[in-house]
Amino acid sequence: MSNSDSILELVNVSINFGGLQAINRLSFQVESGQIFALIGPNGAGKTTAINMITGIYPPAEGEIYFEGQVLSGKKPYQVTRMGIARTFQNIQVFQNMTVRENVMVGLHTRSRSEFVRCLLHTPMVRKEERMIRRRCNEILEFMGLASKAGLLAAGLPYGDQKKVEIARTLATEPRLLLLDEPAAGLNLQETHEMSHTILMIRETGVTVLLVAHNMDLVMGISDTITVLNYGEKIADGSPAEIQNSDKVVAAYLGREPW
Amino acid sequence: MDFSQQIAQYIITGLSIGAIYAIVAMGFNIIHNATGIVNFAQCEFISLGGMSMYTLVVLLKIPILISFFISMATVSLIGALMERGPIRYARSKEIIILIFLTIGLSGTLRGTAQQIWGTDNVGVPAFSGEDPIHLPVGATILPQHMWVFGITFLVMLVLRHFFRNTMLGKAMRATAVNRQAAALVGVSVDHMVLLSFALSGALGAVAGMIIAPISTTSYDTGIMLGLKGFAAAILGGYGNFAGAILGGVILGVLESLGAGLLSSQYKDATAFLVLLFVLFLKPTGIMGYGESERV
Amino acid sequence: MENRNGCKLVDLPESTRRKDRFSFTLLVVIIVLIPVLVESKYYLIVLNIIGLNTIVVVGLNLLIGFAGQISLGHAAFFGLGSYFSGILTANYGFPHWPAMVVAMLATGAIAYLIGYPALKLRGHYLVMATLGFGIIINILMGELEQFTGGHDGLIGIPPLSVGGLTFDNDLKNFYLIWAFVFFCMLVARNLLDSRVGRALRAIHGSEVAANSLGVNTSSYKVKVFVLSAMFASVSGSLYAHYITFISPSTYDFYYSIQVVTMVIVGGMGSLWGSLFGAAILSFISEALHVAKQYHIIAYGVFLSLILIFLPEGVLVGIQHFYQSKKLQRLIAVKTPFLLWFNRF
Amino acid sequence: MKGKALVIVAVSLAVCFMVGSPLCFGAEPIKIAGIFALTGRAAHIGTAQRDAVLIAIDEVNEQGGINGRKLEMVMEDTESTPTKAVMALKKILEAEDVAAIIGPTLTGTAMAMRGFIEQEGIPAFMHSGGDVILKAPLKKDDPTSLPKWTFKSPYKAADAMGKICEHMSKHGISKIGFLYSNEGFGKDGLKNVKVQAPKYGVEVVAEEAFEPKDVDMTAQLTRMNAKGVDGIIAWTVGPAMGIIPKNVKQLGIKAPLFECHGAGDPIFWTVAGEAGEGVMMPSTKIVVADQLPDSDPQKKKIQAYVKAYREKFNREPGTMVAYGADAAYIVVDAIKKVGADRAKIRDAIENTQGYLGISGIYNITPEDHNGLSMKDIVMIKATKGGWELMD
Repeated sequence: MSNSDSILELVNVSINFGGLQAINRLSFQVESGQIFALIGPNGAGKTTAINMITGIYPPAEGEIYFEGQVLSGKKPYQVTRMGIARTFQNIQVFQNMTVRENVMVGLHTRSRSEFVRCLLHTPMVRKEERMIRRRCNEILEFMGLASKAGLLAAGLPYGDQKKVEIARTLATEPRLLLLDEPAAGLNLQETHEMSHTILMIRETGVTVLLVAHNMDLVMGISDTITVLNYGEKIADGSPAEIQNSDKVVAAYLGREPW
Repeated sequence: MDFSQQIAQYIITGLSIGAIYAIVAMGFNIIHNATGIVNFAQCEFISLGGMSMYTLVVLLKIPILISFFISMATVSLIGALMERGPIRYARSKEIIILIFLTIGLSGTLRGTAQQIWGTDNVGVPAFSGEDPIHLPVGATILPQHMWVFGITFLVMLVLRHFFRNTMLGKAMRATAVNRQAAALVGVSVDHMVLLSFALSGALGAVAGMIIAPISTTSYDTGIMLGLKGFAAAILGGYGNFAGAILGGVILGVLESLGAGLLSSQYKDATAFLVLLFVLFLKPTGIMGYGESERV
Repeated sequence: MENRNGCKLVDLPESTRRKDRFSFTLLVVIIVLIPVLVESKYYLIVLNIIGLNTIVVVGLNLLIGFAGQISLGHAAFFGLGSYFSGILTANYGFPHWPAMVVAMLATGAIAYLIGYPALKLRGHYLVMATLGFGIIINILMGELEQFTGGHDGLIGIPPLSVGGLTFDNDLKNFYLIWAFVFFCMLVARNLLDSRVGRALRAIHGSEVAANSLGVNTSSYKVKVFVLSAMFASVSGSLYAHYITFISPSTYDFYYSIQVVTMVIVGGMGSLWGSLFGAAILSFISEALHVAKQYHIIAYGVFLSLILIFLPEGVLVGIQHFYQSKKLQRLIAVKTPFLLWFNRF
Repeated sequence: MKGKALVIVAVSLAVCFMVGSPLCFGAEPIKIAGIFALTGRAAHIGTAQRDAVLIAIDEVNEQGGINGRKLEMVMEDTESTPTKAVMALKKILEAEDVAAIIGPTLTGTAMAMRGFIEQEGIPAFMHSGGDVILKAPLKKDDPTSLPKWTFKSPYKAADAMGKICEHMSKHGISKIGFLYSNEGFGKDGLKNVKVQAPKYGVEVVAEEAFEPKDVDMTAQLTRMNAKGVDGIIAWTVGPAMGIIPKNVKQLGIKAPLFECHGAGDPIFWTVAGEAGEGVMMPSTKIVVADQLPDSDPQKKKIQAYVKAYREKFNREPGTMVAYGADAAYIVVDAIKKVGADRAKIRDAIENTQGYLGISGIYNITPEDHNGLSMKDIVMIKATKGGWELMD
């Protein structure tokens, strides 16, 4: 069923909330190693699509495949363990923890010790703790957060909180990273840094699916773009193709082109 | 007495207890809607209502009708003072802290009531005689039960009108849904919270006063009623007024039927067990809406 | 139920482990020294009750303060520990240590059965479900007379013993109970300082984000609920063997409320706060008896004042107070006491 | 910041209070511990008993004390919970040199304290209702290990129940319903009725329970009535003793209503109101003192006590008061005889014979640490806001 080059494939996926058709028969494929962008006006169903992929909402119909395996029906933590990680549109940093600890939670899937072992602090736990701390430091270094590692996440500026979220997802060692509005609320300088970060992440071999509103960011770094409106796909193609699509302009401006 | 008459009696009994639970539940709901907390001092409002009715009617010989309104006003003043003082000055607005603050305040009120009135249970005369009324279904009921039904129903109508049709009521609902947005459109959130405490104080007092002639009253009568009222509010869907009525009635009838048909020793256990099962099947109560988490 | 202020203490990077070791050593020193200083059986029983409450509160804090889930039914688990231990030893002549383990496992199993559906509930609904469960268990303690002795209580529970040493007075029980306190706190600290502990705190911070980072949140919530029930059960067993008589009124919902109050007063999410919360409230409720008939009012006022002015918990609250610049200017010289205090 | 300082001051004050033990002056008084449920669910009984004991002690002190030594009561509150009761006990034993203990109020608290009292070896006169305090062995495997130091003043519930059943069989009542509050006292009654009723040819056809704080018992009564009972016994001392007569009246139940030996109390009328008319109960003689025949040896003593109680508290004493008073008087009497030595006091109490108490004539023996019998109980009927002596 699934294409061997594509890391993620949606086939005729639909979902509705109390009669409102949020996503209608959506299909697309994300090629491995790409930066793939999902764009569209407010309420187009972009975040809903991400929520379905990550298992927060099960799709009403249709199938989702990740590396050839069926995703639909899996719980979020299972999806993550398969190699997909995500960030959130409304920041969901653990406010009650430090930056380092936030990232350490991300390493949860990379360690095994369960309740009883942790209670007794067995040698295995200690060994894992050392591994977690080492990995954590590497990631903090990579994201440029090393100097802020000991600070409480709640006190960080918005841009840094976004970085913490991304660092945390990288810790799960995903093969596919879903970024929900990574540039929302960032200023020009920060947006620029964010593009750089995303490109760097792609360099490490991670496929990136980007949901965004901000055209500058998307057009600058995406390989492929899919445009949603009212839960349906209205266009896809390269950034250049999308920029020239009448339908897309119409969707964003809300009227027929003249 | 044949079986159908027994059943009728169980249901009538259940309804009359349920009406009390319902009115208590509405008191819980009002404060929940304005602040998101569970106000455990609601239990004390019930006791205070009953005891102040006793003081006015039995000790000071003031007519029942006048006493009723004086008690209501007094307890709602206590509710308002509670909000103006401790609740407002609490440094943390975290829900769990405020809930336990109300537990602390409730202890203070209960201790004070014990010092004022002593520990004995006292009776309060019924509003209109004690001659039982025989219903056509074969059940009997006291005139005071009719007052309980009537007043609960009236309270429901008044609250319904207040929240639907008056500006103030609408402002309170707006506060409940979204504080910031309500403040932005000019609703004084402060006043709404104050009002909700005063209103629930009045409701607690009403519950305490109408049940006192049936159950007698003391400085700590409110604890059990309050607990059941809270259970009724949760069962119906916390914050929902129709749910409070439904929850109260279901709980009351369950207890009564449980005692009459199953086992009177386990009647409370049965009621709570049913409550648990309802929650496990419908985690937001019978009429509650899901609190969806925005991601 | 965010924890905004109490978070400072829960951070346990490498350096705090050393401070922690210091605190644990200090605890041992205090435990060993107290009986030398305190001879009164009354003060010993107060300290023993504080110890028993601490065990329950530490377990409960794992649930409330760290995982952010509330339970108003812990009196039931405390009681189940007492009753399982009591019934097995007094009625069936079971050896007491194995009985205690059986009690712990059985309580854990019951906690799992109730926790599995209950922890799907949120906020006040979870409060009500646990409250209702506690009441049901309390009713059963009174009704299942052939096992529990009903409302007359269960008599003749033997004291615990090790080898030839029987824990049959306040002093011996002091060492026993506080050894358990020490062990329970150590174990709780271990848990918090591990991937599981971080996952629990993550659930408190944002359940959906924790889930999306690979934490099986629903399973963890149930597991920590079971764990905290087991803590309560151990404490309940120790109580039964210490007082040697148990009856249902000890395990009513007032006790559930009391232990949650201790968690909050001590500071949600603060391990050492649990000890302080249990100690302060158990002690104050006794000390206020000097106010004669007004002690209930005094306790209510005391509790309200703490919650109004020190919502982050007494330990953290006082710590903040001592660390505040204003005060440091005021004292100018850091006293040894301050130095000691800051080590927590 | 100010707030925090306030709290710290409050805490330190509390600690100071705690450390500074009560200051005592004067020639060494003899101390007696009074442990009552002054707060919590049994506060209404505990406070009445405290008052009763205070009168007895004041009386002795007004007469110049015992051998020139005044009596002093050291009071503690059990908060109606077993754990707190044990703590209160240890606190008193530790801080004061008390000769004897009076109290506690509730059976549950008494059971929790019992073991420690026996261990310590201090005479304790309790006024809790449950017979189990005296009957239950201290060691599970040794049925003869009955308490040595523990006594109790209220009638054995068995005797009170026997009295009711005797009355019923005399008046041709044979099928009864038993309604009890679902806690220690009520359950104790249930056990007793099952033993006593058959002795008098009375059959219990319905057993129903209610929770102590319930506000309505019509469901239980309806079910009971449907079984065709011709008599009802209600066993409770809470507010329910007023609610039940109201419910009986509401349902138009014709079967006569009997209540327990705690109901003969002025509270009965304040909670039951007019509906209380005609309810019967076993009682101590205290509530019908004036109706007793002059030949009754207790009459004068009871009348004197009632007068003292009225003067001091400006209200009518009830049955609970009598129990509290008797415990105090017997202990005081023993001290008068043998001084403040604990073991001697215990022996003196155990040898109390023919003691004219308010609840009855106490004949305490090593086998019977209560000493009252069915003869001391009278049946009374609630009539016109007061009590009428029956039979």
